[in-house]
Amino acid sequence: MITLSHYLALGAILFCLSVVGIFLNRKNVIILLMCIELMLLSVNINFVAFSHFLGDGAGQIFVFFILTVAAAEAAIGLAILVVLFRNRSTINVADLDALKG
Amino acid sequence: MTFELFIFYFFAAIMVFAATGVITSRNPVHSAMFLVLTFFTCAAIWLLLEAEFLAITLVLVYVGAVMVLFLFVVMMLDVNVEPLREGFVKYLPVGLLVGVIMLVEMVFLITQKYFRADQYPIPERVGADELSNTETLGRLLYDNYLFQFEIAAIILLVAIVAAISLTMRRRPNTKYQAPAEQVGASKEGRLRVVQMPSEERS
Amino acid sequence: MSFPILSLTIWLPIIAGIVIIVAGNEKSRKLAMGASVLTFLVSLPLYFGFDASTAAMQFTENVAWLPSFDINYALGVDGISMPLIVLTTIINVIVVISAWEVIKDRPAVYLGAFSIMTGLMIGVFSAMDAILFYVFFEATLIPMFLIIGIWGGPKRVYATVKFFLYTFLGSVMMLIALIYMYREGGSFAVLDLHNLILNEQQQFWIFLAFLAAFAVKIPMWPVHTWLPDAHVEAPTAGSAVLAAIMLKMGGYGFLRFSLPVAPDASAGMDTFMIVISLVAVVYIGFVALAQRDMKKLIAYSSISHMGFVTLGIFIAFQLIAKGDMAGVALGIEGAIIQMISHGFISAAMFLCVGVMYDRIHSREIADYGGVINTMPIFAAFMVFFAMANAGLPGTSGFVGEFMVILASFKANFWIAFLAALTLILGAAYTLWMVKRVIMGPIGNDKVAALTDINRREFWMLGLLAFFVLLIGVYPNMIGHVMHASVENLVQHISTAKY
Amino acid sequence: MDNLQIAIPEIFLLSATCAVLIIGLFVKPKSNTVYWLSQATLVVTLIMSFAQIGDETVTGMSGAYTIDSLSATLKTWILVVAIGIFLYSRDYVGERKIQRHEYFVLCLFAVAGMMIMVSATHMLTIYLGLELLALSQYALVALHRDNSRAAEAAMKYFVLGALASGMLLYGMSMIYGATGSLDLHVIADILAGTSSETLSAERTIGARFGLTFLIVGIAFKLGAVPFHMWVPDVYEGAPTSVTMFISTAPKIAAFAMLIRLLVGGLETLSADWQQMLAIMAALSMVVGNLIAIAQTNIKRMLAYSTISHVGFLLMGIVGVTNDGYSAAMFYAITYAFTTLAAFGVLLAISREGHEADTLEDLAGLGKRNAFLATIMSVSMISLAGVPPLVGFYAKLSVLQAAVGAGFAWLAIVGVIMSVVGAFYYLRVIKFMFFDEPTDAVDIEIAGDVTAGLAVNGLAVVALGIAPGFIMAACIAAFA
Amino acid sequence: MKLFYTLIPLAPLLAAIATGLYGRKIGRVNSHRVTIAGVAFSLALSVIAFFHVVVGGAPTFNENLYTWLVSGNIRFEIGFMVDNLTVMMLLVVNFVSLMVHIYTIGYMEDDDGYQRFFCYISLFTFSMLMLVMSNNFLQLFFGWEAVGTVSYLLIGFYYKKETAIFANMKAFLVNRVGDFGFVLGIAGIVMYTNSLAYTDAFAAAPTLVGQTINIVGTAEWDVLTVLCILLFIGAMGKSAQAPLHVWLPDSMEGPTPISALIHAATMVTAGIFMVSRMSPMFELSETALSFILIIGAFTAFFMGLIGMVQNDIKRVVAYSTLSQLGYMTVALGVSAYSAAMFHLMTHAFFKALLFLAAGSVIIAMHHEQDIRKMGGLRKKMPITYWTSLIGSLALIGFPAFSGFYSKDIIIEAVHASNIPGAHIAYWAVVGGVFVTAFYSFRLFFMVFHGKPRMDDHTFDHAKESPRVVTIPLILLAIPSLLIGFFTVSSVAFGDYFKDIIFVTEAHDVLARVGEAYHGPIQFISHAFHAPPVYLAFAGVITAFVFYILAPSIPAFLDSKLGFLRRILDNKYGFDDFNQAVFARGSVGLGKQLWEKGDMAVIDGALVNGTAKGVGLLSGLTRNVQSGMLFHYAFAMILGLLAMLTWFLFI
Repeated sequence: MITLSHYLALGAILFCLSVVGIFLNRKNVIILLMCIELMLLSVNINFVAFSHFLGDGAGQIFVFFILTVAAAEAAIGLAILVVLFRNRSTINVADLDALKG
Repeated sequence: MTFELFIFYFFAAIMVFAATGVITSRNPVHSAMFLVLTFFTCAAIWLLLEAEFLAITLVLVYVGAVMVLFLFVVMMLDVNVEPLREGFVKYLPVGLLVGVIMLVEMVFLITQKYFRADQYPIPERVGADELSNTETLGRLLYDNYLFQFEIAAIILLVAIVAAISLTMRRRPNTKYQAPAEQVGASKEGRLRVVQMPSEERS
Repeated sequence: MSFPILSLTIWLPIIAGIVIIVAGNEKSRKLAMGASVLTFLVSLPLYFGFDASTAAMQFTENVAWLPSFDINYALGVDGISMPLIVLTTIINVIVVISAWEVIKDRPAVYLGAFSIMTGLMIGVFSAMDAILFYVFFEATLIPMFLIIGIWGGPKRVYATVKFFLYTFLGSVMMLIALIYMYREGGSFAVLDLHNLILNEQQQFWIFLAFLAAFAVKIPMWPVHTWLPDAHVEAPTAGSAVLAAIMLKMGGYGFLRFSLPVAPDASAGMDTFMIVISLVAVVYIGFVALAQRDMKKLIAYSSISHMGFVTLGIFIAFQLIAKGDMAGVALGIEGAIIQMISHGFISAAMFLCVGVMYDRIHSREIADYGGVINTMPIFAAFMVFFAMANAGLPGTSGFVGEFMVILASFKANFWIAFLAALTLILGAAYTLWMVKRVIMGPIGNDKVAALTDINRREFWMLGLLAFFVLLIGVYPNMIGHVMHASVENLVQHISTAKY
Repeated sequence: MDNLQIAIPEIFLLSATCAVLIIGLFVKPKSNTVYWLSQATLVVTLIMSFAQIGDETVTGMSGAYTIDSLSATLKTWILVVAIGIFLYSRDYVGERKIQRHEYFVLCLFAVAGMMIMVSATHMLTIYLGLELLALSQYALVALHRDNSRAAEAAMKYFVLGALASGMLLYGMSMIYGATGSLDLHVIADILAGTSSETLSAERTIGARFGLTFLIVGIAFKLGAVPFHMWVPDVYEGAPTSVTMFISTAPKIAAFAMLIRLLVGGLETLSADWQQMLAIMAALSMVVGNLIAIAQTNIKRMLAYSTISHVGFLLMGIVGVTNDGYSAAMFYAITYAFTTLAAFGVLLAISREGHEADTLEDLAGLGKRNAFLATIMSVSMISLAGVPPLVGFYAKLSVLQAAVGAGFAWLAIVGVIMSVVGAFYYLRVIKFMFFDEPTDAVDIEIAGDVTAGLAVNGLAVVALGIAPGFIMAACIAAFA
Repeated sequence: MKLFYTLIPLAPLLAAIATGLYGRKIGRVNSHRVTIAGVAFSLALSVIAFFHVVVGGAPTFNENLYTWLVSGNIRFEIGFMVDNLTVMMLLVVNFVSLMVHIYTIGYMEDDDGYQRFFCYISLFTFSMLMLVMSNNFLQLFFGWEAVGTVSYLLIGFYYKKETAIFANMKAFLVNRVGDFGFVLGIAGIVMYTNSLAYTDAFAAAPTLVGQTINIVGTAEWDVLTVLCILLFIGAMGKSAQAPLHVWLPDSMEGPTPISALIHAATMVTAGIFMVSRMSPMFELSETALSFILIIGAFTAFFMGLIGMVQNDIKRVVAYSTLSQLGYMTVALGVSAYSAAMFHLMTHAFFKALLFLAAGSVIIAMHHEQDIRKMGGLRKKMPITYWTSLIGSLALIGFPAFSGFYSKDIIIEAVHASNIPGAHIAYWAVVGGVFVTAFYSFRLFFMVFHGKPRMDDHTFDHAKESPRVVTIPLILLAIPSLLIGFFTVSSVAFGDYFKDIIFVTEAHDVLARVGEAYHGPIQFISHAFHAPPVYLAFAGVITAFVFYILAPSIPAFLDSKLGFLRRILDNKYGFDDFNQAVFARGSVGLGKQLWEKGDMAVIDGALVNGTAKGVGLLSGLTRNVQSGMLFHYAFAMILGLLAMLTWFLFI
C-alpha cells in the first residue's frame, strides 16, 4: 500500500535534486529555471498527496494556483533571460559576476 | 507489493531518473526533454492520488505550454552547448554531500511517525459525495477561492505586461511607415522660409 | 506646575539655533549673541531661586512624552546639576564671542550648531528620565560631529569619526542597562532607578555598562585617546565646549547614575576606579609633558584633571568603608567643583590657544616663543589661566584638587601621594608650555607681527578670568548649593541596596 | 464569497491599475499623465485604507482575507511610502530609457501585491500576494533593458526568489499536511488546541518541520542572513528608483507576512522559531554592518544597511510579545520612510547620463545643495540610531523587546553593531559636508519633489521628537 | 579689629590691582606712589598692631573673615590670627617691602616694566601678609603658593632672557615639589582633626602622640612624625633647604630688589615661620626635629661652601642666604624656634641690605655682576660701602651686630641640644661661621678694595647711587646694626613668644642657654669664650690675605685642589642631576608613555587596531558575496540545512 510517506519522500527527493541542480549548474541559466520547476513540482506532489490523504480539496486548489503562478513565473523568467542575453550575449551563470562584494 | 505500489515505484523511479537527467544533461534541450518526462511521470503519480484534473492540467499546461516556451527560448537563444560542464565534477562532491544530508534529514523526518499512516485516516476520495474531482475543484475554486482566482489572473496579467515590456523592442534602424503621421503632414512641418540679407554688390 | 524655566533654558537655545541657521550668515552673529545672553539670563533664576536646603529635585516638570514606553518628559535639577547648567549657559555666551569674527565659513550654521548643542547639553543635565537623558546625551554628538568635521583641522575627519564612534559605543551600553532596569523596575524615572533593588550581579553589569558610557565621555584612561585628537582638530570654540561641558557629562553621569543606581557595585569596583583615575592623573601628566602641540597638551591636561573628578567620586567608597562620612562629601563635592572649575579653565586655555591660532595658524609650540613681547595683555591672561590650570590657590583650579587630595588622604596615603603629584606635573607641563610659547625673546617673524588681543577677545578672556577668580576666592558660592544633594547622595550610596 | 467590501481598496487599486494600463497606451510616452493617474490611484486607495483604520476586525473571503488595524495601518504606510516613491522616481524614470508607463503600472501591481500580503490570512492568499509583488519586482529590476547590470540583478533576483518561494511553498505544504488547513486562523486554533479538531503531538511536530522551510521564505523576502545574498546585488544593479522601491515598502509587506504566518498562524510554535530568528537577527546585524563598511557604492552600502536593519527588526519579533511585535512594526514603518528619504536624495542628484550611486558622487553635497545634504544626513543619522531622530526610538523599542524577553545577548550584539554601522552612515555625512565637491553641475529639483523631501525629512525629525502616534498605532495593531 | 587687620593685606593688594590694571594709564610716577602708599599704609597699621598686641598685650586675635567653603563637617575659613609672632613678621615684611619699593624707584628707573614691577612687589607683599596672618592651613597654603607665583613672575621679570625664564620655571617647580609635601601634610592634618584651623590642629596634636599610620608594608609610622615631615618638605621648598635649594641661586636672574625682598628677607623665610607657627606639632615628634636638624645643618655648611667659589655678586649673597636659612632650620631642629625667628628677623634686615647694596653696585657697574671685574669701589660709593660693611659684619656674626646675637644663640642652642644629630649639626654650624665670614669678605674685598678690575670707562663713571637707593640702604643698615641688641632679651630669651611657640621641657635648649644669659652686653663678652667668634675673625682675615694681600694664593690652591673647586662649581651636581634625571627623565618618560602607551598600544593597537580589524574583516567577509549565483543559492541551502539540522537535533 502506498502511504503518505512514499509521496512525501518522492517530493523530498525531487526537492533535493533541484537544490543540488541549482548548486551544480554553473553554465546555463535555463537549467536553473528548470530546477525551479522541479522544486515546484515536488511541492505540488506534497500538496496533492496531503490533499488526498486529508480528504481535503484545498491542497489541490493550491496546486492549481501554483501551476498558474509557475507559468507566469516562467514567462517572466524567460523574458529576463532574453534581456540578459541581449545585453551580454551569454547566459552562462558563471558570467553573471558584475555585481559582487 | 501491491500493484499500486509497483506502479508508484515504477513512475517514481522514472521520475527521479528524469529529474536527475534535468540537472545533469549537457544540452539544455535534453534537460527540457527530461523535464517533460518528469512532468509526465508526475502526472501519472497524481492519477494514483486521484487528482485527475491536476494531472491533466499538468500535462496540458506544463508540457503543452510552459515547456514549449522553454524550448522556444532555448532554441531562440541558440546557446552553444560546447563548453563541458566545467566545475561540475569539482563541485559535485560538495553538492552531493549537501544534497544527501538534506535528503537524509528530510526523509528521516518525513518517514518518522509524524506523517505515518496512523496519523492520517484512511484516504477518502475527494468529493465523496458523487462529485468528480474536476467538479469538486471547480466548486471550490469559484466559490471559496474566487478572490485568489482573481489575484492569479492579475499575476498572469503582470506576467504578460512584464514579458512584453521586457522583450518587445523597436529596433532603432528598422524603417516602417507611419500612415497617421504621413496623412497629418502639413507644410509648416516641412517647409521653412528663411529670410537672408541680400549681399552688397562689390 | 510652576513656570517651566528648565524647558525654557533647553528649548530657547535650540529654537534660536534653528532660527540662526535659517536667518543666514548676515544676521547670525547678533542673533546668536542675543540668544546666548538671553539663555544665560533665563538660567540665572535656577541659581538664585535655588533652595539649597533640600536635596529634592527642583524646578521639576513632568509631562508624559511616550506613554507607550513609559517615557516622560521629566526635568528637574538638584545641587549637583544646577551649577553645570549655569556653566553651560555662560560658556555659550563665550563661544559666541569667540566665534564673532573668526569663523568666516558659514557662521550661521556654526553658531546655530553651538546654540542647539547648548540646549541639548542643558537637557542632559536636567533630564530626570533616563531615556530623555540618553536622548540628550547622544544628540549632543551630532552638532559636535559636524562642528569638528566641517570647521576642524586637517585630520578632522579621523578625529570626528573617532570621537563619535568612541562615545557612541560607550553610550549604547548604557542604553542596554537602562532598558534592562526598566524591565526590572518598570520605570525610566531616574529617581525610581535610584531606588530599584538590584542584586550584586545585576549591579555589576549595570555598573560596567554605565562605566562604558561615562568613562569614555569623561574620559578615563585608557579610553581617552579620542579626546586629544578631537581637541586638536576641533575649531577653538568646539574644543572649548568639548572640554568645558561635554566631558562633564561623564562626571555628572557617574553621580547621577552609576553611584546611586549601583552603589554596591560601585563600592566593589572602587579600587579599580581609583587606580585608573590615578593612572589618568600621573600617566597622563607625564604624557602631557611630552606634547609638542598646545591643544594636545591642554587636552591631556584635561584628562588628567578629569582623573581628579573620578578619583573624588570613587574615593567616597573607601571612606564609607572606613566610616568617615565627612570625607565622602568632601571628595564628591571636590569632584563637582573640579568639574565646574575645569569648565572655565579649560575653555579659557583653549580659547587662548585659539587666539594665537587665529593669528599664526599653528598650534605647534615650536612655532611660537616670546609672544609676550607682542601681545602683553594676552600673555597676562595666558599666564593667569596657566597658573589656574596648574591649580594655584586663589583660582578655581585649586579648589577641587585640594578637596580631592584631602579626601584621598583620608582614604589612603598613597592615593593622596599620587594624586598630589599633579601639583608638580600640572605645573611642569603648563609652565613649560608657557615658557616656550609666551616667554623669551621673539621667536620668529610671525610672532613679531602679532597684534595684541582686541576688545572682543579681551572680554571673552576677561569674563572667564573673572569666574576663575570668583570660584577660587569664594567656592562656597557653588559649594553651598550642592550640600544637601551631595549629603543625600552620600546617604544613599552608603546603604547597601540588597 | 462574503464580505467583499473588506477588499475594496485592493479592488479599486487593481481596477484602476488596469485602467491606467489601458489609458497609458493612448498617451504620449513623454507626458506625465500616467504618473498623475497613478498618484491619484494611490491617493484614493490611501484614503480608503486609512478609513479602515480603527474598524473592527473582519475576516472574509472564506477566511482568506482579514482587515484589522494591523493591516489597515500597514497598508496606509505602504501607500504613503509608495506615493513618495512615485514622486521621487518620476523625473528619474523620465530621463532614462525606462518605460515609464510600464514602470508605474508594475509598481502599482506590486503595491497591490503588498496590500494583499498584508491582509492575507490564508497561506494561498499570502503566496499569491507574494508572487504578485515578486513578479512585478523582477520585471521592474530588469525594466532598464539596456542595462546589463540591471539584467544580471534581475536574473539573480529571479532565480533566488523562485528558489525561496519554492522553499516557502514546501513549508506551506508541510503545514497544510500537518494541520489539514490553509487558513491561518484555523491553523492557529488547531495548533493551540482551541479548535474542535485536535491534533496529535506527532502531527504538531510535522508542522514544526514545515515551519523551518517557511522561515526561509520569510527570511528571504526580508533579506536576513544567510538568505540575504540577493539584496546587495539587486540593490546595486537595479535602477535607483527601483532600488528605492524594493528597499522600502516591501519590507513592510514582508514584515506583515512574517506576522501573519509566524504570529497569526504558528505562534504556538514560537519556541521553535524564536531561536532561529534570534540567530538570524544576530547574523544579519553582524554581517550587514560589517560588509557595509567596505562599500563604496552607496546603493550597495544601503543594501547591507538594510540587512542589518532586518536584524534589528527581527530582534523585536524574537521576544514573542505584543510589545515586541509592535516594536518591530514601528521599526519596519520608520525604516521604510527613512530609507525613502535617502533614496529620494540619491534620485534627486542623479541626472541623465549620471547615476549618483557612489559615495564620491555625494562629495561636497553640503556645498552644492545644503537642503539635499541635510535631508540625507537626517536620514543617515536616523538609520544609525542616534537620538533624537526616529531611528533611535525604533532601535530603542526593539532593544526593549529583546531585553524584556531575555535576549540581552542579542541586544548587546545589536548595539555594538549599531556602532559599527554608525561608521558608514557617518561616512556619508563626511563625504557630503567635509569634502569638497568634485562635480559643479547645478542640481535642479522640481518643486513638488523638494516639498516631498522636506516633508519626508521633517517627518524623520519630528517623529524623533514625538514618535508617540505611530507607536500608538503599532501598539493598537497588536492590542 | 577685623576690618583693621583686613586692611593690612588689602592695602597692598588694592595698590597692586590698581597698578596692574591701570599702570599704563596712571603712569610710572603714580604707580610707584600708589604702591608705596599701600605698603606704607600697611606698615603703619602694622606698627599700630605692634603697639596694640605686643605693647598693649592684647589677647591673640583669631577670627574668621569669611567662610571659603563648607564641605562635610569641614569648614574652610579665611581668617586672621594676630599675635606676637604675626606682628613681628608684619613689621619685618612691611618694612623690608617698603624699603624695596623705595629702592626700586631708583633701581628700575630705566626699565620698561616699571609699573609691572611695582604691581608684582605689592602683590607679593599682599601674599606674604596673607601667609603670615593666616589662622588656618588653607590660607597659609594660599599665601604659600601666592608668594611662589609672584616669585615666579618676578624671577622671570626679564622675560626675554632665556636664563631668567628658565630660572623662574625651575623655581616654581622646585617649590611645587615642596608644596607637594606640604599639601599632603595639610591633608594629613585634616584627616586627623577634620579641621584646617591652627587652633584645632594644635589642640589635637597631643592626642595624636602614639598614634600610628601605615604607609609602607606593615610598618607603622608615628602620625605626627609623618605629618611634620610632610609639612617640613613644604618648608624645604620655600626656604630652600637641600636638596630643594636649587632654585634659589638661579632666582638671582630676577631684578635685584626682589632678590632682596623675596629671596632673602621674606618668602624664603616662610618655611621657618611656618615651622615655628607649628611648633606645638613639631615639638611632639623628635624624629621630625632630627630630620629638620640634619637638613638644616647640611644646608648651612655645604651651601656656604659653594658661596666661596661664586663670582657673581648676587649669587654669593644668594648662597649666603642658603647657608643662613640652614642656620634657622637648624635652630628649628633643636627646638630653638625663638632663636630661629630671631635670626629670621635680623637676617631679613641685613640680607636685604646686602642685596640692595649689591644692587647699588650693579647699578654703578652698569649691570655687570661679576666680582672679578670689580674692585676699588670704596671711594666711589661711600654709602654703599659702609652699609655693605655693616651688612657683612652682621652676616658673619661680628660681635654686637644684630647677626651676632641670633647666630650665636643658634650655635649655643645646638651645642646645648641633645636630640639625635645635634652633635654633627654643631660642627656644621660652627664650621659655617668661618665659611660665611670668608666668602662675605671675599666679596666685600673684591668689590670695594683692591685694584679696579673693570675697564676705565666703567670705573670712571661709577658713582654713588641716587638717594632713593641709598636711603633704603641706610634705613636697613640701622636695624642690621642695632635690632639684635634691642630685641635679643625679649625675642630670643624672653617671653615675646609666650604661648605661641610651644617647647617641651626636654627640648627647651634656649632655657638652658638662657641660664647663662644676662643681657646683651654680657652676651658679647660671653661669646669670646667660644670658638665661633674667632672663626669669624679667621674667615675675614683669610679673605683679606687671599684677596688683598696675596691674590696668588687662591690661584695656587685652585691648581692644587681643582677637583674640589669643580665640585663646588658644579654645586655638588644637584643641578645636573635634576636636569638629567627629573627634567629630562620626566619628559622622556612622558614621551615614552605617549608614543608607546598612548599612540602605539591604546590608539594604535586597540582603537585603530579594532577599526582596522573590523575593516579587514569586512573586506574578507565581502568576498563571500562572490557575485556567483550558485554561491548565493548555496548559502541559502546551507542556511536551510543548518535550520533543518537544528530542528532535528534540538
